[in-house]
Amino acid sequence: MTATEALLDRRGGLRDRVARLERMLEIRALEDRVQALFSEGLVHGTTHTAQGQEAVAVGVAAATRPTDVVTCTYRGHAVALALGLTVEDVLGEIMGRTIGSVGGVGGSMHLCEPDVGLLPTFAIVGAGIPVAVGAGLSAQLRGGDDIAVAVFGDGATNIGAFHEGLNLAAIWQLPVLFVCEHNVYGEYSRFDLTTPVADVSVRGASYAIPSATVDGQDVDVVVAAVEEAVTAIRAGGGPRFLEFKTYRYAGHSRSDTAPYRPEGEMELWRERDPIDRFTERLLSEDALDAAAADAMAARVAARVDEAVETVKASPVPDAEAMFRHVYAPNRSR
Amino acid sequence: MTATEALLDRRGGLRDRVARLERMLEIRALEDRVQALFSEGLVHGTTHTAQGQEAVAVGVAAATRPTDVVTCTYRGHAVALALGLTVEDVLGEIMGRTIGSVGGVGGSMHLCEPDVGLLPTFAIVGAGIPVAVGAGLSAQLRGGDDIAVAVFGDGATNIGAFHEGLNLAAIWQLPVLFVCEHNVYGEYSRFDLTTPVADVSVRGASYAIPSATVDGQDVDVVVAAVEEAVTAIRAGGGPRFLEFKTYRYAGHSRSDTAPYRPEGEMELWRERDPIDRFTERLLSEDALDAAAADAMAARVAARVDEAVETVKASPVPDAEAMFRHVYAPNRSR
Amino acid sequence: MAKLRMRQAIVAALADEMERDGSVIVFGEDVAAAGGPFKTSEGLLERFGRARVRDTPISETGFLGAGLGAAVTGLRPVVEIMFIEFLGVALDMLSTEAAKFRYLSGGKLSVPLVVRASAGSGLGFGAQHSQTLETWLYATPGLKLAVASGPRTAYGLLRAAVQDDNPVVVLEPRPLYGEREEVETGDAAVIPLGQANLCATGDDVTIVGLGQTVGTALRAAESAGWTADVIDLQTLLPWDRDTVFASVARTGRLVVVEESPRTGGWGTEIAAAVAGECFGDLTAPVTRITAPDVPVPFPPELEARYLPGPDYVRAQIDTLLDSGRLPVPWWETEGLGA
Amino acid sequence: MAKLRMRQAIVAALADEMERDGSVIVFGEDVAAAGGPFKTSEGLLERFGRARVRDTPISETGFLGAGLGAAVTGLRPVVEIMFIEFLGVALDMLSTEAAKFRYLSGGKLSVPLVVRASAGSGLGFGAQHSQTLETWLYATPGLKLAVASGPRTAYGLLRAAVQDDNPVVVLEPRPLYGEREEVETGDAAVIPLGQANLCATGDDVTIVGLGQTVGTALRAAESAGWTADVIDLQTLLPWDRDTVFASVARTGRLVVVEESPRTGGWGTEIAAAVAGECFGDLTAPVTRITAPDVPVPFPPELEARYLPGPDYVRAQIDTLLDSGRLPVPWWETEGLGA
Ligand SMILES: Cc1ncc(C[n+]2csc(CCOP(=O)(O)OP(=O)(O)O)c2C)c(N)n1
Ligand SMILES: Cc1ncc(C[n+]2csc(CCOP(=O)(O)OP(=O)(O)O)c2C)c(N)n1
Ligand SMILES: [Mg+2]
Ligand SMILES: [Mg+2]
Repeated sequence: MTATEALLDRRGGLRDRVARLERMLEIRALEDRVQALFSEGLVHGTTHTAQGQEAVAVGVAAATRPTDVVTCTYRGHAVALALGLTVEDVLGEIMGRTIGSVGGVGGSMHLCEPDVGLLPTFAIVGAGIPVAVGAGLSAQLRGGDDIAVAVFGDGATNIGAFHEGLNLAAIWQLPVLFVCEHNVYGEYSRFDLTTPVADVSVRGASYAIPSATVDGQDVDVVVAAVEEAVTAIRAGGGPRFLEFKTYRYAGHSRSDTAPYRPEGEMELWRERDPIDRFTERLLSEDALDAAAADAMAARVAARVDEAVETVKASPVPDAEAMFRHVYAPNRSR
Repeated sequence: MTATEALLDRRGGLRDRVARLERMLEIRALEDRVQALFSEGLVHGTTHTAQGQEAVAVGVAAATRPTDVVTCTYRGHAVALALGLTVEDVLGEIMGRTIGSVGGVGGSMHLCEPDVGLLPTFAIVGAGIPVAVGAGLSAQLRGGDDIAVAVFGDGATNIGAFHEGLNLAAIWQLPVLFVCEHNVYGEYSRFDLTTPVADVSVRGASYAIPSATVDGQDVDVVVAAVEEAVTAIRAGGGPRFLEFKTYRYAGHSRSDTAPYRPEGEMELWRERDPIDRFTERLLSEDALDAAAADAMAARVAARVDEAVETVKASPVPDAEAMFRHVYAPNRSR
Repeated sequence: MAKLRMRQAIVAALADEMERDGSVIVFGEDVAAAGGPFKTSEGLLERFGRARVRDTPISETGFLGAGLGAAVTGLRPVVEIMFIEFLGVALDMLSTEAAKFRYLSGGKLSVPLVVRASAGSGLGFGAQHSQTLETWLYATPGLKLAVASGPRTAYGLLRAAVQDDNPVVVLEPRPLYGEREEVETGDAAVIPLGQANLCATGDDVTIVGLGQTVGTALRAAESAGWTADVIDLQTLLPWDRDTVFASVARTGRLVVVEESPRTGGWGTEIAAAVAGECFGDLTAPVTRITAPDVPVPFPPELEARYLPGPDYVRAQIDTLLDSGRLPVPWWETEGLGA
Repeated sequence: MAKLRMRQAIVAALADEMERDGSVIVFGEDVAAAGGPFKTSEGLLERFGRARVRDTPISETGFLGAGLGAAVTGLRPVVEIMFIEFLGVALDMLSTEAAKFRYLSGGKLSVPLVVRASAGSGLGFGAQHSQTLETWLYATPGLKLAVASGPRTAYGLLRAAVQDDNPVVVLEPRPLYGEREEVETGDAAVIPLGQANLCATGDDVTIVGLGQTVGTALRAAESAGWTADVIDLQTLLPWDRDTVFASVARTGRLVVVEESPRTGGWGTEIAAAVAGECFGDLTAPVTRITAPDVPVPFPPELEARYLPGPDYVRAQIDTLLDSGRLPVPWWETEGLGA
C-alpha cells in the first residue's frame, strides 16, 4: 500500500461506525499525549488541542470524501486525524520532525495533506473560510459533485472573513459546507461576551444560506446532519451552514488552565462526552462488545505509543529544509 | 456670526420642514453643477454625486444634532451639506482650493467638519462603520446622550468592516445608528448580483440589532424613522440599523454613464423623486406657496452660482500645504 | 505588432492566457459585465463566459481568499484589486496565507495566483487612492511582485505572472492605462519575472526606475548633459541584481527614481544592496529621488509636484554629477517638511 | 527602581498613563478579564474598571477602527493587536485611515491612537505568528513606529506613545516579555519618540539594532576583537538620523542587525540613508545582517538559525573588519537559498 492508499484507507474506514469510535479514541489519546509531551519539554512552541470535539471532526470526515477539500484551523489535529492523516503525520509536525505532514517546518498549527483534501491549516482566525469558498469555485468549474468544507470556531464568526466568505459562496451558489465548531470559547472569552446571538447559525440568514444548529457531541447526529447538507450541496443546492455545539476540555492553548470556566460547566459537558456516549450506544446496540472495546482502547494506546517513538526517532529537519518550498519552480508549459 | 455659528445655524435650521426642502434643492443644485464643472474641465480627478438621495441625507441631519458624530463615504457631498457645511466648504474641496473644508488637499472624497460632527469622509468602502462605533464608545464613556451615526451604501454591507462594526456595537451596547443608503447599485453592479438578500436590514438579526427597511424617498418618513431610532439609542437602548431604499440618478462616478440600468428603472424612481414629492406635499399642506417655492429655487441657484465664483477665486493651496498636518505637534501635558 | 493602450495590452494578455489555458479565470469588482473599472477586462466576459469571468461583491478578503483557494485546487485565478490601497483590508490573504502556502504544504501545493492592482498618483484620486505601496509586499518570501511601465511590459509581465506557479502581484500605474505603444503579442513577448530591462545606455550614471518612474527617468535622460543606463526593474520581487550591479560597476553611480515616500520607499532595498555589494565601484553616494513624506495631495498642482518629474530628476542628477554630493530634495531646499 | 519583566513594565506604563489621564482606555482580545494573552494588562481591569478596559470580539478591523473613532472624539485608546500578523486583516484602519486622518481633516483632528503588537520569532509559533513586519508600516507618512528592546524601553516608549497626539505603533518582541531589568518608572523615564539610544560606545563600527537584535548586538560586541557604537534605534518612524550619522562619521562603518528577511527588511532604509548621506565617511560597505528570505520555520533548531545570533553577528563583523568586504550570509556560504 502506498502512503496515499493508506491515508485513503484510513479515511474510507470511517464508513464503519465502530471505526468512527476508534478514530475518536485515537484523537483523544493523541491530544492527551501531546499535552503530556509538552510537560516533558518534548514539544516546543504552542499547541491547541481538541479533546471533547472529536464527534464533529469524525462526523464531518465520515460524511465527506477525500476529493472534497477541507480548510481548518490551528486547532486542527482532530480534523486532520479524522480526514485520514496518521498519528505520525500529525505528531511529527507538532514535534517538528521530518516525518511530519509538512516535513516539520510548520509545527502544530500547520498541517496539510491534499491527498485527503486537507489544505494547510490556518493560524489566522477566519482565513480558511474564503479559501474554502475558492476551493468550492474550483469544484463548481470542474463539474462533478465534489464540495469544499470550511471548519472554524465560534469566535471566527465575528471576523470579516466569515461574512465575506459566506456572502460570496451564496452569490456564486458554490458547493461549500460551512462548519462551525461552537466550543463555547474563543481563547479566554466565553462566546456570549463577544457574540450577541446564542446560535451563530442565525447568521446564515444574512446570506440566504440554509443553516442549522446541531448537537456536536453525538457523532451519529453529526454524520446525519452533514450527510443531509452535503447531499443538498452536491445536488447543486448551493452552500449550507452547520453550527455544532461542542466543548473543548483543555484550555485554549498549552499555557491556558482555563480559570474562566463557570463552575459546573465542564462537568455538564463531560456528562455528554462524545466518546462515552457513542461507546455506550454501540455497546447497547451490540455493534461492539466489552472485549472489543477494550481491545480497541489498547490498540489505540499502542498506536500512539508507537507513533511517539517513531517520531522521536525521526530527524529534525536540516537547515536546508527552511529554504525548500519557498517558491515553486517555474513550470515549463 | 463666527464660521462655526453659521454652520450650527444651517444645521439647526433643519428643524423647519421647509428648510429641509431648501437643503434638498441645494444638494441637487450643487451636485448637478459639479457634474457640469467636470465637463468644463474645472474639476479634476473623480467625484461621486448623490442626486436622488437627498431625502436620506437631509432626514438624517434633521433628526440628529451637531454633537452627534457622523461617518460617511466618498459619496459625501449631500450628507455634508445636510449636516451644515456650506456650498463653499464642499465645492472648495471638490475643486481643490484653500477655501475647501480641509483646505483643498482632500478633494471630492475627503470632506470633514468636526463642528457639525462630520469626521473625514472615507474613500475605502465600509471603513467608516467601525470608526463610528469608536465615536459611539467615546459618547458612551463621556456620558450624556450623544450618539454616532455611520452612513454607508448597500454595497458596503458585503465587506467585513460592516459585520465587525455592527457586532462590536451590539456587544458593547453603544449608541450608534447605522444608516444604509440602499441606492440599488455598488459601482456598476446591481445589488442583487452581489447581495443574496433583498433587504439588507435582515442582517441586523446577526447582531440582535433592531433593524428596519424604510422608504428613503420621503424626507418626512426618513425623519420619523431616524427620530424613533435615535430616541431609543439616546435612552441607552444600544445600536439600531436603518436601511433606506433610495436611488442615485447619476452614474457611480464622473466617468460612468450607467449603461447597466434596466430600462424603465430610472423613470420609476424619478416618479418618486424626493424633492418633487416633498414640494407637492408642502404645497398641498399650505406650508409653502408657489411664489415661495420659486423664490426658494432662485435663492438656491443664486447661492450655488455665487459659491462657484467664490471658489474659483479661492487660491490653489501652495506646496507648503501638502506638508502641513501630516503629524500633530506633540502636545505638552 | 499593433499600437495598444496599456489597458488593451492587459486585456490581450488576459485573453491570450485564457485561450491557452482553460484553468485561467478572472474575477474582481466589476471586471465582468462592465469590463473592468479601468476597462482592463473588456470583452472577456463575452469571449470566455460567466463561469470564467466573474464580478464579485465588495469583499476583498473574501474574493482574494477565494483566489487562493481556487489556485491550490486546480485553477489559475487572476484577481483584480481595483486600487492597491484596498489590499489594506485583505493583505492577510496575500502575505500571510498565499505567500506561505507552498511552504506550509511541504511543497505539496503550488499557488498560481495573480493579483493585479492599479497604483499610483497623477489622476486626482486623493490620499487614499493614489499610492504605490510596494513596501506592503516587501519582505515577503514566497511572493513575487512585478510593476508595469507601459503597454509592452504590462502585456509581457502579466503573461509571465499567469504562467508562474507562485503568487504574483502585478501593479499597473493608473496614469499609464491610456498610454499607447507598439506591442508585440504572443509567447515571444512574455517577459520573464526577475529580469530588468536596460532601456537606455550611457556612461555617467545608472538610473533605476519602476512603473511610472521609468518614463520619467527616460525623459530626464533625453536632454541631459550626461548619459545614463536607464533600467526598468520590471520585477521588484525578486529584482535583477546582476543587471543593476553590472551597470553600476560601469557607471560608478546609482540613482533610484521612486514614486514612493522618501522614508522606507522601495528604492531603499536597491540603494542598500548596491551600497553594500558595489562599494568599491561607487564614485558618488547612492541617491534616491522620491516623493516627499506626505499623503498624496489632491490638487493637480500639488500632485504634480508630489511625483518626481523629468526636469526635477534631471536637475537632481546634474547636482549629483557636478558636486559629487547627495542632491537635496526640493522640499528641503524650500524649507518645507519636518 | 524595581526589577520588572518586560510584561510588567508594559502594565506599569499603561497604568501610569491611565492614572494620569482619564481618557486613556485599553482594549483588545482578552486584555481585560484575562489580563492579556501575554499578561501585559494584568490587573488593569480591576484597577480601572470595565468601561476603560475592554475585551473585544475577534474583529481586528472592527476594534482598530473603533480605536480610531474613539481617538478622534476625545479618548486616547491603546489597542492591542495580539500578534503583528493580525494587522493583515486590519491594516487599512492604520495606514489608510488613521495615518491620514489628521491630514484629511485639514488639521482639525488629531489621532492619539496607540497600537501595541507582539512581534518576532524565537518561541516556536511558526510561520504565521513569528514575523516582525515593520515594513508593512514603513512608507506611511502620518504614522510613528517604536520597537521595545527590553523592559526599560517598553515602559518609556509606550508612555511616550500614549502621550503622543499621532497614531503610534509599538512593537513588543515576544521573546522579551519575560526578560527582567531594573526599570525606573515615572515621568522622567518616558523615552521621547524619534530618539535613538547609544547603548555602548566603540571605535571600529556602528551597529544599529532594533527590538530583539539590540541585545544580540550588545552580546556580539561584548567579547569581540573590535569595539562598537551599539545603537538601539528605539523609534523606526521617524528614526534618529543624527545619532546614527554622527556615529558613522566617527567609526566609518555601519552594520544593521535585523530580524527581518534580507530582501526589503527595515534596515534597507538605514543602510540606504547612511550610504547616501555619509558616503564620504564610509570606509567599508554598509552591511546588513539579517534573517534569510524564508518564512519563519517552526523547529527550535531551525528557528535559532533563522534569527541572527550574537556569535554569527560577531563573526560577520570580524569578516567585514578583516577583509573590508561585505560578509557573505551563512546560507550563501552553505549553498542554501535561491
Ligand atoms: C485574526 C486573528 N485574530 C486573533 C487571533 C488569535 N486567536 C487565535 S485562536 C483565537 C480564538 C478563536 O476562537 P474560535 O474561533 O472559537 O476557535 P477555537 O479556538 O475555539 O477553536 C484567537 C483570538 C488569530 N489567530 N487571528
Ligand atoms: C474596500 C474597497 N473596495 C472597493 C472600493 C471601490 N469602490 C468605491 S465605491 C464602490 C461601490 C460602493 O457601493 P455602495 O456601498 O453601495 O455605495 P454607493 O457608491 O452606492 O453610495 C466601490 C466598489 C473601495 N473604495 N473600497
Ligand atoms: Mg471557540
Ligand atoms: Mg450603493
